[in-house]
Amino acid sequence: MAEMILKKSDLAEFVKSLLSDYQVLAPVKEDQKVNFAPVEDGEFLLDFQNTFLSPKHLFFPQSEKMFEFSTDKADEEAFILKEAGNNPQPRVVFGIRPCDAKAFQVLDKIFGNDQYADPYWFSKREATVLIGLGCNHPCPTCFCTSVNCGPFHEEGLDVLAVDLGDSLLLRPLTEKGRKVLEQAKGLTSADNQAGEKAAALKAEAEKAITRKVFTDEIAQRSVMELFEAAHWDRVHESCLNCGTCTYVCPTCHCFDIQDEVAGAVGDRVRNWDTCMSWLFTMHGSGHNPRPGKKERVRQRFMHKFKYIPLKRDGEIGCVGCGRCINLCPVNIDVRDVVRNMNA
Amino acid sequence: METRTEKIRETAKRLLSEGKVDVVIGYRAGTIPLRTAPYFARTVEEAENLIWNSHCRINLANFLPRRKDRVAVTAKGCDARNIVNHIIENQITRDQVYIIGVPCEGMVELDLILEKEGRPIQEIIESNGKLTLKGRDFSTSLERAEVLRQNCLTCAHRNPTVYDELVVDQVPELEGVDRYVDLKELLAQSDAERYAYFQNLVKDCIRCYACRDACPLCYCHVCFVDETMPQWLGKSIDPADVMTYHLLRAFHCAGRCTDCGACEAACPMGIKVRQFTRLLEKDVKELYGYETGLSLEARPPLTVYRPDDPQEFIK
Amino acid sequence: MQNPYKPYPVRIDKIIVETEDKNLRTFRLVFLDPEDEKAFNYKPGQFAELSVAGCGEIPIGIASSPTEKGYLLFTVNKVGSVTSVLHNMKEGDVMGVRGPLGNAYPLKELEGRNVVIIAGGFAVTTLRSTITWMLDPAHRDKYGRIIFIYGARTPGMLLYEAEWSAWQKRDDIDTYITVDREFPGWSGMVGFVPAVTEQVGPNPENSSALICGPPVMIKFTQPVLEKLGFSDEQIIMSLENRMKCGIGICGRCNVGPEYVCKDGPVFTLAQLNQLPKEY
Amino acid sequence: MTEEQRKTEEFEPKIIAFLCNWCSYGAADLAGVSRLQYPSNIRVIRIPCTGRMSPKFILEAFRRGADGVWVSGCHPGDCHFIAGNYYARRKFTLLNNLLHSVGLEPGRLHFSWVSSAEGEKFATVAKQVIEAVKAAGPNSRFVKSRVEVA
Repeated sequence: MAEMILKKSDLAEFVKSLLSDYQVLAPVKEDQKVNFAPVEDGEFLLDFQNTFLSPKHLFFPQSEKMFEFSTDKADEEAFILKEAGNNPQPRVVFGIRPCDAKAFQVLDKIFGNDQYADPYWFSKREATVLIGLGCNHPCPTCFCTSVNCGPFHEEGLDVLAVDLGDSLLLRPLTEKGRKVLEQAKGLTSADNQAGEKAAALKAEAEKAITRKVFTDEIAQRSVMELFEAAHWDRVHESCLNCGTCTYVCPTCHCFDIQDEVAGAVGDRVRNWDTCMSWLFTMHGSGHNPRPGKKERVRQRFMHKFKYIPLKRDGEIGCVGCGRCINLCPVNIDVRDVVRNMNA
Repeated sequence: METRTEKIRETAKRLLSEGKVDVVIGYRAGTIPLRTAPYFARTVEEAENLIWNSHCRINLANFLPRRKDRVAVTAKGCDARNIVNHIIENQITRDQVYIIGVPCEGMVELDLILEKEGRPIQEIIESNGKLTLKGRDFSTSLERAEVLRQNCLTCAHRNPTVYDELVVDQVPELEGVDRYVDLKELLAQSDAERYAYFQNLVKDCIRCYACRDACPLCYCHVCFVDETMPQWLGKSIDPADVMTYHLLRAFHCAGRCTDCGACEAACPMGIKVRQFTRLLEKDVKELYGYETGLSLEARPPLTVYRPDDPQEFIK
Repeated sequence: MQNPYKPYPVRIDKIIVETEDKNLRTFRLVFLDPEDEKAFNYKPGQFAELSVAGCGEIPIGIASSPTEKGYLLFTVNKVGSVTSVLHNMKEGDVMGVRGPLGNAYPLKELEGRNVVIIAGGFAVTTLRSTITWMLDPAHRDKYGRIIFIYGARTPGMLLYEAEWSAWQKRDDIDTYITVDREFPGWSGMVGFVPAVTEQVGPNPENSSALICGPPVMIKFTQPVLEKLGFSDEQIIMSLENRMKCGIGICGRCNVGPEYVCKDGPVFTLAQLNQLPKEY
Repeated sequence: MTEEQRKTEEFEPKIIAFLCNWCSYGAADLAGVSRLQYPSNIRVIRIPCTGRMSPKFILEAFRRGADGVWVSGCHPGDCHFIAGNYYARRKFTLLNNLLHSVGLEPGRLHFSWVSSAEGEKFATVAKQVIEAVKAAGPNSRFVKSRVEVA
């Protein structure tokens, strides 16, 4: 299937034609924040910077039920964990930014390793079709082009949409994406001109990202050399060790598993967790392998820029979305940290 | 603001070169507009990076507990009050800390500016009470006074209460401000309305604990949220657990809070978490006549009592 | 899709109080479904998540050997919230076991070599599994000399007395059991594990050492082994870190790029030298 | 049982009473020995002094489903530890105001001073507390129900 054109005036028709088989999510502004919400027509945003929170919660909710159980001793099956039902409905997510889609691709390699696959992550991934929206105007905090990504990056997406003004160019990238476009109404074939215009927008957007960081030296150096570098003694000084950067990050994926009991029923729930927390690594014995702010701050950056690339075919655990830069209460700028690591 | 920056650098350089302190804790310019970062200047050269502007929202007293070195801190009225509170609570000694007092005319509210100006801001210039915001293809300006933080608009102690030196002359204190006018309206509502108000207030909470971590009062080695035996609250984003967290956090600040607003400044979700602490701050002032950090001699209200303290609610 | 987070239901068949302070108990667990036992195909050195519904999970080394059929053994120290609940459970209660998890001691690579096994305190659990496996008639002749050095603070704190007293009577394993100081009624060796190791003086030639114990024991035993001529590749250790998922995803047990739960817990000293000391 | 069913049937609340060992706990005993009648909705937790009360205990009781909480200690001036109840009184005042400000229904949280000689007062206050909690109905605001997540 070739590239297609969707007129913005036909967006509602496009969305409606998918509703029979899919739930459709798109960026919507609520309480000053743009986030994904279910839509049933064309009433959503195409002109936004990025969603406030990373969309990782679409596949990895902040709190997610894994199992349920009875704690009633009279129940024959008491204390035996039962699957809580993991049958996500098919979804189309429209307007996801390429950096966030790239993050899903990185996380695919983490939730699925050489031995295990996380069923909660992959069942939702498989049931979801991602229609990305290229960034014509990247934000001042974007640095995707420095970390194997870019404003029109296609990895992780099923379809890439490019905003051409009055219309969108839709480029199918996977079988899943083609299937959705075949079902959708309101599309016409794209001509060469549209493709050229998209290419020009891409070049312009890439040019607009002026702040580059480099990771070539990090790739060369050994774990211990990076780990023992002197700059870590200063980075953590201002850090509050709150979890903001990890919770808004599209690739941060650490979680905790907790049992919650209410009366005679209980649930095993997994929740986002953060390596910034003192409790995160705390042993039952009282020993803590990462006892201070320095160790915890270093872990986060080392994990993203050294450990993940080392173990996952060079993928960097950061996609340059800039959310942590915008939301860190004490302005710890990941670009500066990486510059120090690479120096 | 320029004068303050100059004077802070001057003072910091003098203190460092004379060996009076090991480190000067102040702010450096943010890497993006509208932000600053806490900065630890250890040399005369590093002191050149210190600045002062309208975005010094984080409370630097937060970095004092458990320090062993001698420190100088740039302190607004609220920061100074928190330093006093730390001294009273034996978190640092008076001799150890050199307070560089910075009389303050309020800090601006980041969320409010971002709300007023929806487009990405690439540069900000501040002069004569005006903020000029520049973006990709625009330039607008805002009055500083229009975008001050709510706690700054009702601030009762803009001048440091205790200090070793002031970088500029004292500024006039605000007069005739009712700090609690909105709370009084809220408290006049029914319990169901108040319940709905506070539930709605924290509905976006992601439990990152930035409000706790930005708060100078939260220096416990093990916070109640991290206690496991017993576990006082669940870790999911369940409404009951979220509310329990906010109530206990606020209660732990009772009689200690200066309403510095660091908690709100740190909250990534823009939750007005001060609404909880202000309820207690108001009660402490009205019932026990205490305001935190005004003097080194006053005892905190929960460490003392009067035989005739109010007790109408007790049967 | 197979759910790696789902525990197999098991019944507590027997609880053995191991030590005089009663804080160490061995739980003998039996699978409710015999099919699950077949699926739970483990090797010495691996661990499992013990799952107590309503309380949570804890990673515990498997103390039984695959050669012991019909049950699993776990020796649990009472320290945190889950272990405290576990210690209050009764025989017949139902709980869960998730695993086996982690790599194992490199028993295949150790074939044809002498094996020195050094344990301190309750870290002996997976080494009990290892020794039982190696002493099994089907495996014993694959290995050379086996030396077992095991120490605890007091005689009452030594685990698995029945096992090691039986090994002491055998001539295909040299067993040295030691306690920190003299105790009435104790006629065995006295002294810390590093000193005893030096005294025993195992020959490094064609040998590997498996060490598991508290950090302070490891800290002082390591130089003794180096002095005896053991290289970093010959010293094999088992780490522990706080864990949740146990399958290399949740990010909690990372030591540098390695997940202790999936890539470990067993590492050679040579490997550990390349990693941050975050364990 | 659904919330609706709970409301329509005669509502028997669960009330957690934190009683000071040196006074109200004795008063409960005395009330029992004196055969004073009061309904059985109260579950007693003995505490060494009201000064030991933490707001965590009260919130935890509500979170785990208590419909009411009652804290009772020694009259001001009579504290076994001289001033524990004076300090506690300030904490209770602030906590009581805070919880009511954020929407705790009136009649759910109670405080009292009952000495060990006041068996009769204990029974009277117990009845008052139970009545008030019954009037407030089942606790739904600060209780943790089955976890509401994805």
